[in-house]
Amino acid sequence: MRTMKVRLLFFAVLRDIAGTDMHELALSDGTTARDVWQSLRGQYAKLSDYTQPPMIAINETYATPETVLRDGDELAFIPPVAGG
Amino acid sequence: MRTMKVRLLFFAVLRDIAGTDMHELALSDGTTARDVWQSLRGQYAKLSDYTQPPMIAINETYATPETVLRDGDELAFIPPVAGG
Amino acid sequence: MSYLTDEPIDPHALVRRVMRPSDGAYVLFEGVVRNHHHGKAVESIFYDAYRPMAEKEMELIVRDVESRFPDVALAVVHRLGHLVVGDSSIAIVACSPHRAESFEACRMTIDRIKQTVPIWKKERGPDGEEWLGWQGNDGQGQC
Amino acid sequence: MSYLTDEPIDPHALVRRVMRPSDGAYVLFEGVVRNHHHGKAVESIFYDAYRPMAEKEMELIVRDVESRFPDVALAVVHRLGHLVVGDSSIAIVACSPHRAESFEACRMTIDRIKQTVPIWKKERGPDGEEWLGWQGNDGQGQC
Repeated sequence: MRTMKVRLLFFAVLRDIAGTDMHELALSDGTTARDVWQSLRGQYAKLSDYTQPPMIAINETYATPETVLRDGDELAFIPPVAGG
Repeated sequence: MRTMKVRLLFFAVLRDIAGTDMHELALSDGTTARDVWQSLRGQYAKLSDYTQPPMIAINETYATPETVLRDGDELAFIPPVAGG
Repeated sequence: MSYLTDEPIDPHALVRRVMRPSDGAYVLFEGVVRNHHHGKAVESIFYDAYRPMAEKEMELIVRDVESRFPDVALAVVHRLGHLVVGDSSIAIVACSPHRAESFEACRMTIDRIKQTVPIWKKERGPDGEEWLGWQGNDGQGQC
Repeated sequence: MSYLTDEPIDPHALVRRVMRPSDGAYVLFEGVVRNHHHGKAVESIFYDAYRPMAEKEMELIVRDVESRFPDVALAVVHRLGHLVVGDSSIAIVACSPHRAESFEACRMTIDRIKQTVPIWKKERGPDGEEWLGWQGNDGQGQC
């Protein structure tokens, strides 16, 4: 199975939880955004209760959790927005 | 029959038509705002078609055409307003 | 708070006068002399008023709108005299802790000012000049 | 027209950028840091953003609202970083020949920006600091 590289960006509360603003992920083909969220829940105790991911952006555009990632994608989980 | 003094103010198009911004009127008791309008229609040809008076203010407050004037009142006919 | 002026309007001074530390939003409306009206070119507008009555009517409106929106503070200034295209004739500021009330109060205030405050305008353009609202005009004075 | 800034907002520069001689009205909305939120005292707010996406989303909203109100021109600026009580976080100007469209377009724009633009705020007060919208917070970020 081939692997691909995906940049995972962290913002706001997620950056505080992750302690970083970016992970470089090496993922196997067919990985979805939801799969990445599930892996984060295992990695960070503060996320373990969040069975559903927040909003998702792939390459700066909103996407669904089931979107299959592609090599070179930029992925971000978007906590509830509070602009304005 | 007693007479009373009423100040009649002209604004905007009515000031242009009357050529003045004020008349001092000597009116008989019982005269209404509508009566004053009817007299203006006789006085100024440009008003003769206006059988109904515009809005009326007595002492800086809106009033009805049937209001009976009192000595010392300040009367104004208010052309359609266009503030803002 | 409301008043008439013969000077250019400084909307930011108005905002500063009315904002409180508890306010999270303000809405500022300005009416501006535009270069057209009902298809005719406009160069300038002369604003006339029955001044003491206009001040009373504006203040009645401000107090009534504030009573309908208790969290809102309002400030209104209307300019009179000769204005040219681009000049502001009126500024209304509504501020409140949350934005919805500011939008609603600001809009209600301008709508009501246009209905009852004794202010008039004479538009001047290449075709001459005319008092709005008289003799077949639309009487709306919309801006 | 829309952009992000790290500097204080000059709403009048924004108005001047967007107004046209045919416009008879503008509506300016500013969101301001207020001293309370859901009963808690607030001293300052840190605004964070996914900057390139926030810029894209803001511009999508601006273009969509302008397409719904063809007579309206819009300008939006959102400030990021540390803001204290009284500072403006966002300014939206809508201008149009007639006022109704400006009110509606301005309000639609702020409502939609609050729904989808990836900007976040961390409120700081005497009780500590907190990202809005996470862990039982209201997620509204209302202003």
